Formats: sequence, structure tokens, C-alpha cells
Amino acid sequence: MKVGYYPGCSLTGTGKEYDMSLRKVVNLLETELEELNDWSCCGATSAHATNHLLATALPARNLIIAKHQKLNELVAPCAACYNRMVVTSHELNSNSALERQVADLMGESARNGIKILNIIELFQKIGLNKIKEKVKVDLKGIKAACYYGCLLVRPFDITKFDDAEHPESMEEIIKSVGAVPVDWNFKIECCGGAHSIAHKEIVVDLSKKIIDDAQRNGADVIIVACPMCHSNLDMRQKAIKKEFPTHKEIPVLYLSEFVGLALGLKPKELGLGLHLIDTKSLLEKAEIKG
Amino acid sequence: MEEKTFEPKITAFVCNWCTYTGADLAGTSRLKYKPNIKMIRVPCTGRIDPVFITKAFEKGADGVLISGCHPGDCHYNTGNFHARRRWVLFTELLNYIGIDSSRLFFSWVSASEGKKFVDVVSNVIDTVKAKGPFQQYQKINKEFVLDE
Amino acid sequence: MKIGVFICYCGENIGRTVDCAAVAQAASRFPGVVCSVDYKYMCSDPGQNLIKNAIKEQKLDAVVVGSCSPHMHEKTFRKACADAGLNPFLCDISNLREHCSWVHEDIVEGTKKAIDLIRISVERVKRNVPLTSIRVPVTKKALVIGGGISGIQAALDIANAGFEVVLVEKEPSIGGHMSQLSETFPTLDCSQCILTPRMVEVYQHSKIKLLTYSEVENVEGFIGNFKVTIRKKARGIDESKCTGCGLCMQKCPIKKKAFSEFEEGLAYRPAIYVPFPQAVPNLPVIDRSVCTYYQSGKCQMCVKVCGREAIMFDQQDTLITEDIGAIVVATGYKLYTIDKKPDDSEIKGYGEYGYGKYKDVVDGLQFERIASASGPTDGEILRPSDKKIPKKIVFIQCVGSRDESKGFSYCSKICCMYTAKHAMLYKHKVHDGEAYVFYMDIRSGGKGYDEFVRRAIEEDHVKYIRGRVSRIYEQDGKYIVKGEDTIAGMPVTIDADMVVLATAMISQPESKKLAQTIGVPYDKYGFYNEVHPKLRPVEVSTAGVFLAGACQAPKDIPESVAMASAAAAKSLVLFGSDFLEREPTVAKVAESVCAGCFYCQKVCPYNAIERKEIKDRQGNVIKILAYVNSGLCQGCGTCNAVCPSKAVELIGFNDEQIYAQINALG
Amino acid sequence: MNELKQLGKDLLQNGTVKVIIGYAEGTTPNRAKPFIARTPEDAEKLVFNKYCVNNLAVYLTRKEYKGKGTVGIVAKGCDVKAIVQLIQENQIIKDDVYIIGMNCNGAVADLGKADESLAVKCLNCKVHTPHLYHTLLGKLEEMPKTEDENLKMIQKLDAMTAEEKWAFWEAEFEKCVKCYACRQTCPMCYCERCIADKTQPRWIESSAHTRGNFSWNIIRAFHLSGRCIGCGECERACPAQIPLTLLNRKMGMVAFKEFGYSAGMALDNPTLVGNYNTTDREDFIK
Amino acid sequence: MEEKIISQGNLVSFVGELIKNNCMVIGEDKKGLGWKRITDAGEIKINHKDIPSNISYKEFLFPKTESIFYYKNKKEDYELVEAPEFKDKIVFLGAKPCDARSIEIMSKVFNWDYKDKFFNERADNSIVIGTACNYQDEFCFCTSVNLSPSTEKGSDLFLVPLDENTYALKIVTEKGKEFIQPYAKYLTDGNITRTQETLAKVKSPEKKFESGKVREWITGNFEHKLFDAIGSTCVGCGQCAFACPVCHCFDIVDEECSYECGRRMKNWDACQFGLFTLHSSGHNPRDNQNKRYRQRIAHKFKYYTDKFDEVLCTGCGRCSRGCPVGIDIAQVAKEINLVANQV
Repeated sequence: MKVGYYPGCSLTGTGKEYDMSLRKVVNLLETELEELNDWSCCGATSAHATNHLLATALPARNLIIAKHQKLNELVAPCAACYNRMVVTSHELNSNSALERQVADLMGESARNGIKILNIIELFQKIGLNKIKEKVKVDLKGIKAACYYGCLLVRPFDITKFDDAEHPESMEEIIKSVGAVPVDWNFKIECCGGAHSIAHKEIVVDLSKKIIDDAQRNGADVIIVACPMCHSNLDMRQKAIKKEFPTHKEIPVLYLSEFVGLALGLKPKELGLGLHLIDTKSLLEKAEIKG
Repeated sequence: MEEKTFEPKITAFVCNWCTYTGADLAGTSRLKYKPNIKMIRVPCTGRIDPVFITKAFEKGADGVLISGCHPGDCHYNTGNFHARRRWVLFTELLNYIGIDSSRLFFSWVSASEGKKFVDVVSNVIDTVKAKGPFQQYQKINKEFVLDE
Repeated sequence: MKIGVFICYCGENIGRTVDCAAVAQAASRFPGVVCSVDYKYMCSDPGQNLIKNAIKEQKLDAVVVGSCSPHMHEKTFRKACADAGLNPFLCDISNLREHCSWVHEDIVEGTKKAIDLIRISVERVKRNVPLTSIRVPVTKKALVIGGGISGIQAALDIANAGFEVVLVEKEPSIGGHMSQLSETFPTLDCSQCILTPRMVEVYQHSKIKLLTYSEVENVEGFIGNFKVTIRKKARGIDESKCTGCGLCMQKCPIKKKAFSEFEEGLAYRPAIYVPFPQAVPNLPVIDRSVCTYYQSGKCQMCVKVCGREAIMFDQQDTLITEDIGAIVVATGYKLYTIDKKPDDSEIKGYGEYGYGKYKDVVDGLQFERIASASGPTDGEILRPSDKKIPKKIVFIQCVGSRDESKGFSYCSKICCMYTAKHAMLYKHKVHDGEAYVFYMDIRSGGKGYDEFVRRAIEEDHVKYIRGRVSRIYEQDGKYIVKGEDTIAGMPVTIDADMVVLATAMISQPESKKLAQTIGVPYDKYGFYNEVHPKLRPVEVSTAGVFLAGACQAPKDIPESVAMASAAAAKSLVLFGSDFLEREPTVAKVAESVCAGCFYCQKVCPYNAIERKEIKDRQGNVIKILAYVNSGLCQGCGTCNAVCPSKAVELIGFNDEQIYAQINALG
Repeated sequence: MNELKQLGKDLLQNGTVKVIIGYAEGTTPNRAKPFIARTPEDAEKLVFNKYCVNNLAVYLTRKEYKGKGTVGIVAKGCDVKAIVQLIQENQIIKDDVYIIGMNCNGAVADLGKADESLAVKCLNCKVHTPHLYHTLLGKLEEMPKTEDENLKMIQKLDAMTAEEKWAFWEAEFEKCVKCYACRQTCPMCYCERCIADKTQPRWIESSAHTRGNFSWNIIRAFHLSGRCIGCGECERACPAQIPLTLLNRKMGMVAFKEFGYSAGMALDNPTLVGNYNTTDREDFIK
Repeated sequence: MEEKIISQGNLVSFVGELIKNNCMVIGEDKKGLGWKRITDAGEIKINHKDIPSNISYKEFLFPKTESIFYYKNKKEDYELVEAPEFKDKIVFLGAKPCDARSIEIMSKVFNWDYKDKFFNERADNSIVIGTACNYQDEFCFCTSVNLSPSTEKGSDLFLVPLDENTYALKIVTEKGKEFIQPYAKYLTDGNITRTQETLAKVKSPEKKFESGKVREWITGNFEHKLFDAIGSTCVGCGQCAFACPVCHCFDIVDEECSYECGRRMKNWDACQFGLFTLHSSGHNPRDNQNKRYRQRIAHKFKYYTDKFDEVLCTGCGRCSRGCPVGIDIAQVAKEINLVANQV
């Protein structure tokens, strides 16, 4: 099976390990990722807040490239990229005026049937059974809190993915690799998102709430599917600790990393070393040698 | 020149309880469709006999539409189930003879589906219009037209 | 053949896009047409007189009226013809409005089509034959399906009018949801107190045959002459012997195995049980899924203690058939349980509310039981988890209702009222407690309804918050309710002790199955459809079947009762006469042509085709022919279509008429 | 085939049957023709061989025999199919027929010719031994293999465009002379009055012009859908040599593909038309 | 009688010219199914040694279906429109004696009181070019009905195949003479003796029965049980009548053409059909196949002979060859002879 791949900026920077792990995992699952040639910004940052046309044109460009590469599906692991892409292709299909505007800019129409996948959909497409087959390491003991954040499941009418208020698809994947998803309440609470730099204090406050609830419900690890969430939940734990000395650290893994562990990939290959929170506690519990 | 001015003749056989009423609803809702279609009301799709269809073609129809209640909603409980089974055979037969789905149409339109009725009818008219007049049948009809 | 054509302008309605005068002109040239006129309103008295006079003066043999849909005025015009001495079935309606003027814009094309439609009608009417309607006897006995308040009311009304009633209830006792309620709005009088007398009345009524723990298996026949098969499920009890002493229930070793349906799972019941003390009939039933005897063949404690030897482990389901004239469907509703998504539906459910996960997040009916004096807490408001008095309680309205993305688009109508009632009952019992209500709008139309809600707010100080709840989760023994106050524009978080969800009213899970057995149309939610939303609210398209209560749409008690009485009245209208006139459009067999292959019999939905033996002089059967029982035939014509030699034809829609119509198009 | 003559004699002698519908030798030894034995002497004339191609079930629905006691019939598997179907359609009563089942090794398509290749119905015959009989005679032998040209033609037709199909059938139906030999030789065409003879209204024009021929052949094929047992008598009798088996066999294939139904195979098999499944195909219904 | 020689080559060019002069040249089609209008002289085939076609060329004299007139449904009454007249010249090419006879036999019934314009228009316009017949099989019995494979009876011109590509052309009738005049260029002088020798060599099928005997016997044996035996296997398919060169029964029906117009049709019918004698009352004097088959025999060998002094049969054997249930009319007549001889 071949799927188009749009890494997006984060996965080449702060979220490098996301990219590393995903490529390896998908490879193990006999799926080929074809990266877009010369892909460009998805417009997730300032663009969509400042200029609607630009915010549509940017992902549109990538959609066109995907078309030229004759791709039917395109996976965008970063929730923000995913969201921009889905929203864009939705708008292009529903709003002809806009579609024409963009076409004028691009010199060709970006309206096409390419299906945008987020990482969870990618795993679903590969098939949970297939993942089950490939599991090498038993994660039975591991309690994982699946954190979806805001962009993955919203706006529901457009993403048409899982359930905006009470998603459960990530839990399914966790189960399929033998670990135990915890039932918790903050899986779609806001992590502070892009405030990470500008308003640290907000992020600290929000992220703490999330982490606390995960721990309250006995999680050993928080699983995320978005580099932004990851940086907030992982990177900011130090800051949290400074503010709340009682805070107990908890590793935050990308879904791909976690699945990777189960498939027997070495923590190093998965880039666990790049996290700010040490993943030792988890690895020990799972009896995985570093 | 036929193509340009060609307006297809569509004969429809519709059941009294669902599609005919659905067509009424289309009317009361003031929805619009082309006048090419003329409807013949029967109590139930179960009443519709293949001879109606062959005769309709003989009488110069370019397309025939058959429509009734959704399965399970038949006013007579099972009429449309029996009809459906016969249609499977009949469409296959006509298809084999050379009258395909661009001439003969089936649909379920309930009494509450005025909009759907219009969509179905418009689709039928457009499809047949695109397909053009049913020349083959008109050819074997030729000897019946009296030219003085 | 003298045919009269009458074209109606219907004011502007037809006239706008059809040149009626031109149509009349064209029609006058059709063979057989002797008079062809147009008029502003044919259905008006002068219009009808136009037709009547024409029939008399010009001795018309048949009439074609070009007007609105036959579903609209066929009866009117047929009657007009009859008044003028013409057989009503020699009048044909051509639908120039719904099927022409209203759906086409261009007057030229509209007119052209109208002319065609009239031609079709003229050709058809030429082949119409005078018919006289069929008189069939009426069985003056009603079947009421469902023993809730609606069913009870309908049954009593019909029975009190002196006619027999068979009341079928699938649960072991009648009473329905109303018997579960604590108090009723807006008067706060005790539900049981007003219901129980009615239940007893039903039980004792000489005209009512009560079949509880029974279900309608099959319905055949037609208005006035239904044949109904009812499955009486095995209670495991000899009803003639049991006195309802209840000893068996006390002694039954099954204590904590089965939840009580009546108590909405808030209490246990034994394997042999009467759903609730005031049950009617007061007869226990054995739940075979938990009873030790059925599971392991041992125990038989109930047998030992029953002095009357009323326990019958080997009792089997029995099938009862009844001849019925009219059917009242009052199967009521169910409450939407949000914890698990029904597999067959798209409904997403509200996992984030934690119902079914958190013991103290309950639904409306559960709270009714908690608040009910006869309930598991004897009327004390206690949380199910730890039996503590909740000091802070949150009510959430529209859970499932008015929410297309997660539930249903319709409004369940009663939640605003019963939530207000719940909040009040709580405040009356827990004076220092706080009650919050999350609502979208308050819909309290009805006598004394809005006053009732105001009272809750103003006198009992229930705090109403306009907004939705996004999530409920447990934290240190509290239920954190996160929502938004859309008026203040602020997120709100309430640490409640208990949460009550006003979940949507939905149709009974079996409603579609039953609908198809009886032939009742239903909407996408499984609620039954009336024939006309305004003018015929209790009738369905199948004649002789009437609707009562929440099976048609969410309703409160007074509405259900009113509807039930209406359904009863409709049945009584039917029972008012010994015969009823039926459309004579039935199938008929041409015996000389019938080959007796009996395909017609195979397809007939009404078993109207019977076998008739033809004997030769020596008395040998030389042929068996089909014969149509015109009493049973409903005129669908399926037989006509499958008959290879057209030996059976549907009068009124026979081959000649349809052929003529097709030919008129050529 | 003396066992046949003997059995026939006995049955007629001891009155088990009133008559026996069987075969006798035709004008030449390489022909056989239907023959009705009424006396034990007649039984002498009974034969059974590869020239017995006719489907004798067509005689069972004759008025002469209705209610006049048991009728014996010499029946191959394919004939028994017709008998089964007729019983299902209430045309004959099971107990009024005495079936002399014949193990059959295929029948010659074209009698009196040097080329003795097998009839279409024999090519993929599943009932060389009849599936319903009172007595079974004859023995099975190795059958000569014949190419199933008929099936190939059907597949060819299926592959054609609507226009090509139409052209093909127009050429065929043009030839029809409306003698209705197809109907008369068909055991399933037992109607008291064929729809083609119905005059009010005249759904099917009796004149032998292409238009009338179309409606006749279409409607007949439809009326036989799921009923035709594929004996091919219609095609054999057609003086215009219209390939009717291409039609009827195709419909038989449809019946099998869509509903897993094949006509005349089992008495307790509900007829195809006249019954339905809620799951019947409806992808063509919009 | 004049006699000429025509070579295969000349015959072709002769026909070619006929076609050019818009004659309807009717010849046997390659499939041996029936007869058709020949459009390319190259494809003509004088079939003198092969089995006769399934269907005779009757349909070109008496079409299987033809309009008598059209009617228009006016408001008050009907307007009638005559069917167009038939003017073309028809040439039947290579008719075996058993076909050639058909016009003569049929014209008797079409002209004995009412003159059937539809038949006559065609018959008068047709020329029959017959051929001596070198074919015979178990079904041929022309000799039993006073014909022979070598007779020119019924032909206007008569071909005698001398060798692969030479025919003797006998000019039989005046009509034929007139017709051939313009085409004399294709003919060369003939050699009578050679023709006679050839004709002498033509083998005649053995005489199977005395048609006269059949005629006599039927009188007085109308209810004879023999008929039950004969008719009992007939399925009434009527192909015999439709294939027959001289069966001439027809049925008249009206058909709509469109909403306001229709036409009256004349269609082939057959005495073997159940509907043939069905009264509108529902009574049917010939209510079973035995009676219907008896009618066929009686009409052919008795009634027609009584009335027109012609046997309504040319012995072509088509009915027997085509009969799906193997009824052989010659055998039947033979049986009748036997029975007749016993008394």
C-alpha cells in the first residue's frame, strides 16, 4: 500500500522524532510513504488568522502537488497540518468562488478527491489486525492516556472523524498493541496550543490540568498525535514543576513512537532520546532495554 | 437536427400511494420539472405489468419510468416486493434485447419525497435526452405511421 | 358515448400556467366528448352545479374533471356525479394542478401537457364501468396494543361505549411509564394515585379482555375484519390458580441477580416477580434467564411455597387469534439510553456524560423512581452510589433531543416540564440543596405549564443556566460538570453530587417491526405517521388502524389521553354501523380464461384468492380455478400483473383502461 | 428396449394407467415421434432411443386427460423437470401421473440428418437420471462431447452494446411468422388463452410484423423466466428458426445468478415469481 | 412449345437486368429457410437437387401480414384510407414443380366468387420460372397428388438443368413468352431431344397413396376412430399450414397505429389453431386437435377437390419435414388408403 506523506515543518524540527518513528513504524507495517515533492507551509500558523485566501492557497498548493504525484490519500501526521488540509479541501469543494480564486493564483484547480488522513486514520487504514500481528513487545502493563487535543477532531462537520466530544479511536489503536487505555476526562481539553511561546503561564496552567487528570486516572504515559501538544505537554513539564513542586513527571509519546515500541523498535530508533521528559520510567515498566 | 430540438417522451407508471402522492407534494411545494413526463397512476407497483412497458415503447415513448413505495412501506404490504423481483428479471431481459437502463428507469419515491421525485424525473429526462430518440423502436413502428 | 370534460382554473393555480380555455377547446374535439367547459372553481357549488346540469341536460355517460389531484377532490366530484344520477365511478379526475400547472413554468408547454393529460383521462373514462361499492360487515371489537395510559384510556372509552376490547400489553403489567412516575406536572399530584384506579377498572371491565405479557404476532385482513394473532408468552404461572399472595417472590432465592425493570435498574427483583405492588394483573412471572430451575433444573422453592400449585415451569407460549374490527396502536415510547450507542443507528451517544459509568449520573425515569414514595429509596432523594443525600444536583435538558450531531433533531417536548418538576421535587425534599438546570430553551407551552416553570425558578430558586454541558467527570467523589453559560458568556464548572439527564424520548425498539405487521407508515425515527398532520392526526393510511399516545411522537399525559379518546372515538364511528362501504375496485377472475396456475394466490397480500373446483358431469374435478374474495381484496392488482393470461383483472384499473391511457399518449 | 414395451403392456393391462404418452418410430428409423399408447397392443410400438428429443410433458395438460385417471408418461430427466414445474403450478396432480423414468444419454438435435450432434438441452444436463419417477429404465452410457456453441453465443451477446443487441434480435424477430409453434410445443405454455390471443386490449399484436414480433417474443421470454426448463422444443419447432434458446436459457441463467433458482428441480422449491426476499437485488432501483 | 438454351452466365446477367428493371426477383435464400427478394444476381441459386426450403414462397403472393385499409378516428365517424396498390413485377426463380403449382391452386379459391384484389394484384404480376427437380427424400410425394418432378405445370418458363452451367428453357405460357421476349439475347437455340433425355432421367418418388381414395373414404367416415389416433399427438403449432405452399386461410384483425388512427390487417391463420373455429359465444365446433387435424386432411383431399377439382396439396412434404411431433401427411393418407382398402 502507498500513501502520500506531508510531514510539515514541525516534523522536520521540534517534532523530528515523530517523523522518524512514523516512517519506521509504517515501514514495518508494509506501507510506503511517498513524501510530497517540494511541499510548502500548511498555513497553520499565522496565515489562517490573517489572510483567508492565503490560508487556503498554501495547503491548496500541496494538494495540487499531491494530485500531480497521482496520490489518492495524503497523510498529515501533525494535527495542525491535517486540520488545515481537511478544511481547505472542504472549502474548495463547497465554495466555488474561493475555488476559482485559488485556481487563478495556482494556475490550476486544486479541487480534487484526495483524501486527507490524520495519523489515526492512517493506522486504521493499515488495519488494527495487521498491527496486532506485528506486535513484538508486550505492553500489557502500560496504562496510556490518549490525548487528542483540539485540531484532530474539530470542526466535526468537516473532519467527520470520530466524535468531537468523546473520541475513542486512538484508544482502539492502543488496545491493538496490547496496552491499556485509561478512561479519563481531558482527552480533548485545550493544551494552550500556540500560546506556548507567547503566554507560557496559560500553557503551564492548562497543561497541568491535563496531566493531572491523566495521572489521577493512573496513566503511565500520555499519547499524543500533534507536535504542538507534545511540546506543550512534554517541554512545559519543567515549567510546571517549577510552579507546582509536587508535580510528578510523566512521559509523553507520539502515537507512532508508542506503536513503534510495541513493534519492537529500539527507543533510539524512535527518537525517544529527543524528549525533554525522560521516558525511562515507561521503558522500565515495559521492560524495554534502552 | 433531431438532437437539437429533441424533447424526449417519457411515460411513467407510478403507484397511487407513494410516488403519485410524492408528485403531488412536489406540486404543493411548487418544485419545478420539465413537462416531458406523463404519469399513469396504478394502485401499486405490483400492478405494473411488463406489457405496459413494451406498449409504452410501441406508442413512441423514448423512456419509461416506474416508481413506487420503498420496500416495507407498500400500502399493500408486499406488492412492491413482488414487483421488484419481477423487475430484476425484466430489466435483465430488456437489457439482453438491447433496451438498457438509459431507457428504462426504476425508483422508490415515498409520499414525503417530493424533492426526490423531481430529482428522479429530471435525471430520467436528462438521461434520455442525452441518449436521443428511441430510433430503433421508431424504426419498427414505421409502417404504422400513415403518411398522406 | 357522451363524455363531458370540465376544466378548472382553480383560481390562478391552474390558470396561471395552463390556458384552461384552450384545453377545454382541444378536449371538445376528442372523440366522444360532447361538452367541454372551463370554470374558475369547479369544486365550488356553482362549479359542481355546472357538472350536475351538464350530466342531466346532455345525458352524459361519463365525466372528466381537469382539476387538482384526485387525492384532493375525487370524492367531491364523484359525489356531484352521483347526485346528478351518474355512477360515481364514471367520473375521472385529471391532475392538472399538482402534476402540471404547479410544476411547470411555461404556459405553452403546460397547456400542451394538460391537453395530453385530459386525453388520457377521456380514453380511460370511456372504459370505466359503473360500480357500486361493496358492503362488508364490521366486527365490533377493538384491539388496543399497549397498556400504558393511552391504551388504558382508549380501551376504557371503547368498552364503556359497550363494545368489546382486547387489550394487549407486552409487559407483565399494564400501567406503562406513567406508573413509574412520582408526581405529575403541572399539578404535582401523585401519578400512581390517579392511574391505579384506571388500571383496576380495565381489569374488572366486563367488556375488556386483558392480555398482559403478550405480543401481537400477526395481523391479517382489513378494516372491520382484521384477524389478529397474539402470542401470550408463558409466565410459568397458572393464572386461574394464582392469588397473587406474593409468597413465591419472598421465598425466591434469587435476590441480587436481576435488576428491576420497573425500578429502572435501581433495585433488584427475584426471578419470580410482579413488576410492582400495584401491578395489574397482580400475577407474577418467572424470568427464565435467571431462575435457578431453568438454569440448573434445581430449586423449585416457589413450587414448594405455593399453596395453590400455580407454578407451571413447563408452561408454553400460546397463540390466540381474535377477529377485530378496529386497531388502536398505543405502544408508547422508550427513553434514550446514552451510555451505549445502538448498533443499528448512527447515534453517537454522550460518552462524555459518563452515564452508565457514573452511578450518580441518572436519567429522568430513574430520578422519577428515586423521587417516588414507592421507589427504592421510599421517596428520599439519595444518590444511588452511596445512598447519601445529594446537596448539589445538576439537571441537563435536551440530552439527545434537538441535537442532530449526536442524537435526534426533534424536541422531546416533555423534558422542560419534567426537569422543572424534578428540580422542584428535589428542592421540596432537600431544602438546603442546590439545583442547577442546563437548558437550551424553555418550552413550556400548555395550560399552567409556564407558570409551573416560573415557580421552580422563582419560588424554589432552581438555578437555570442557558447552555450546554461539554463534559462530566468524577473527581474526589464529586461530579465535575463543565459547561457554558451562554448568557453570561462564561464557562461554568459545577462540582455536583448527582446529575440527572433529561434524555430524549425515542420510539419503541420494535416499533418498525410492528408497523410492518399492521401496515403503519413510520418516520425515520420509528414514530408512526398519521394520514394528515392536521386534519387526521389519529388515523393511518391503513384504514381501521388508529394511533394513540407517544408512539406517534413525544407527548405528555394529557395529550396522550386526549389522543387516546380520539382514537377510541374513531373506532366507535366505525362500530356505529353494521356494514361499511368499501371501494369496489377489486380483482375479478374470468373463469373461462383462468388456467389455475395460482400465481395470483402466491402474490396476494390479503389471501383474497381462493380455489374453486370445476367438475364435469360425472363429478370428476377437471379444473381448479382462482376465485377472488371481494371482501378481502384491497385492489392492489398484483394478481393482475402476474397472471400470464390476464384472467384476473383489477376492476377500475383493468388492462383496457391502462392500455387506453398508454395508447392515448401515442 | 423390450423392458419398456413390457412395462407399458403391464401398466395398461392391469389398469394402472389409462394411456401412456411415449415415443414410436418416425417416418424413418433415425426419427422418433410422440405416440400415445391406449391398448396393451399399442405398447408394442413404444420405443426409446437417442431420437426421442420431444418433451412429452406438453401432452399432460391436455383436457382429454384431466380427471380421467392416471396417465403414464415416458420421461427423460428434462421432461421430468417440466412435470415438476407443472405440478408446482397446479396444472397436473402428482398422483395422476405415472412417470416411466428414462436414463438418458442425450438426444439428437436435428432428426433425420447425418449430423447427429446433441441438442442444446443435453450439453450441461444435470438429470441424465430423472429426479422423480415411478419406474426407472435404461442405462447410462458415455455421452459424446459437443461444443456448447449456444452458451458461447449468449456470452457474445452479453458483450455487445445495446445497439448491437437490438440489431441482432431485430434481424431474428423479423423472421417470426407468428405461427406460435413455440408456444404450442412448450409444456409451460398451458394458458387457456394466451395473452397474445387477448384482444381487449391487444397487448401483443397478432400480426407478424417486427413490432408485434418484438412484443410477443419479449413477453413470452418474460413469462417463461424462472419457469422454462430448457427443453428447447420452441426453437426446434420454429419454422423461422429463431434462436429462442438464446433467450430462454439466458433468463434461466439470470434466475440462477440472481436467486439461485433453477426451474423444475424440486417439488418443494417455491416458484421464482410469486415469492420474494426482502433482500432481493435492487441496485437498479434509484 | 418453344425451347431455348440459357447458360448459367447468361442466366445471371438476365436476372441482373431484371433486377435493374425493378422486378422483384424471388429466389430461395442460402439458408434454405425460405424465399427472399434477390438484390444481387450473383447470389441466385437454381435449387433443383437440394431439399426444398422450410417455407414456400407463398408469402410473396399472400403475405403473412398485410394491411387491407387504414382508418382515421374522426370526431364523429371514421375516415378510411385504401392500402397502396401493388404494382411491381414478381419473378419466382427456380420453383420446383411442387412450388410452381401453388399460384394456380390458390387462385381458384381467391377468385371463385369474390375476386381477392390483394392476391390477384400479385399473381397477375408474377412470372414463375420453374425448374425440373432432381431431389427427393422420404417426405416427397408429388406423384401422389398428380404432379411430377419434371412437370412444367404452373410454370410460365421452365428450366431443365442439362449440366453444371447449361439449362434448357421451355417457354410454357403466353405470359412467359411475352415476358422473355425483351431478353431473347440471353437465349440460344435448344436441342429438344437432349432435354427429353435429361427429363426422362429425372427419378420420380414412388406413389404413396391415391388421393382420390382419401377423398372417397372421408365421405361417410367422418367420425372414424382413425382420426383420434392421428390427431392425438398434434400440438397444433400450425407450422404445417405456414410452411405449406397452398394453405391460404387468413384472419382479419384491427390494430391501432396511433391514438387516432389504425388499420385492418389480414394475417395468416391455420386450421390447427384452437382459436381458428372458436365462436364468440365460447363454443368451439372443433374443440380438440383430432378434429382439427381431420379438417386439415379433409380440406386438402376432399373439400377443395369437391369445390375446385384440385387437391390442395403439391406434395412438397414441407409440413412433414417441419412437424415437431413427426406427423407425416403422406403416411396418414397412406393409412387411410389401407383402411379404405380393407372395406
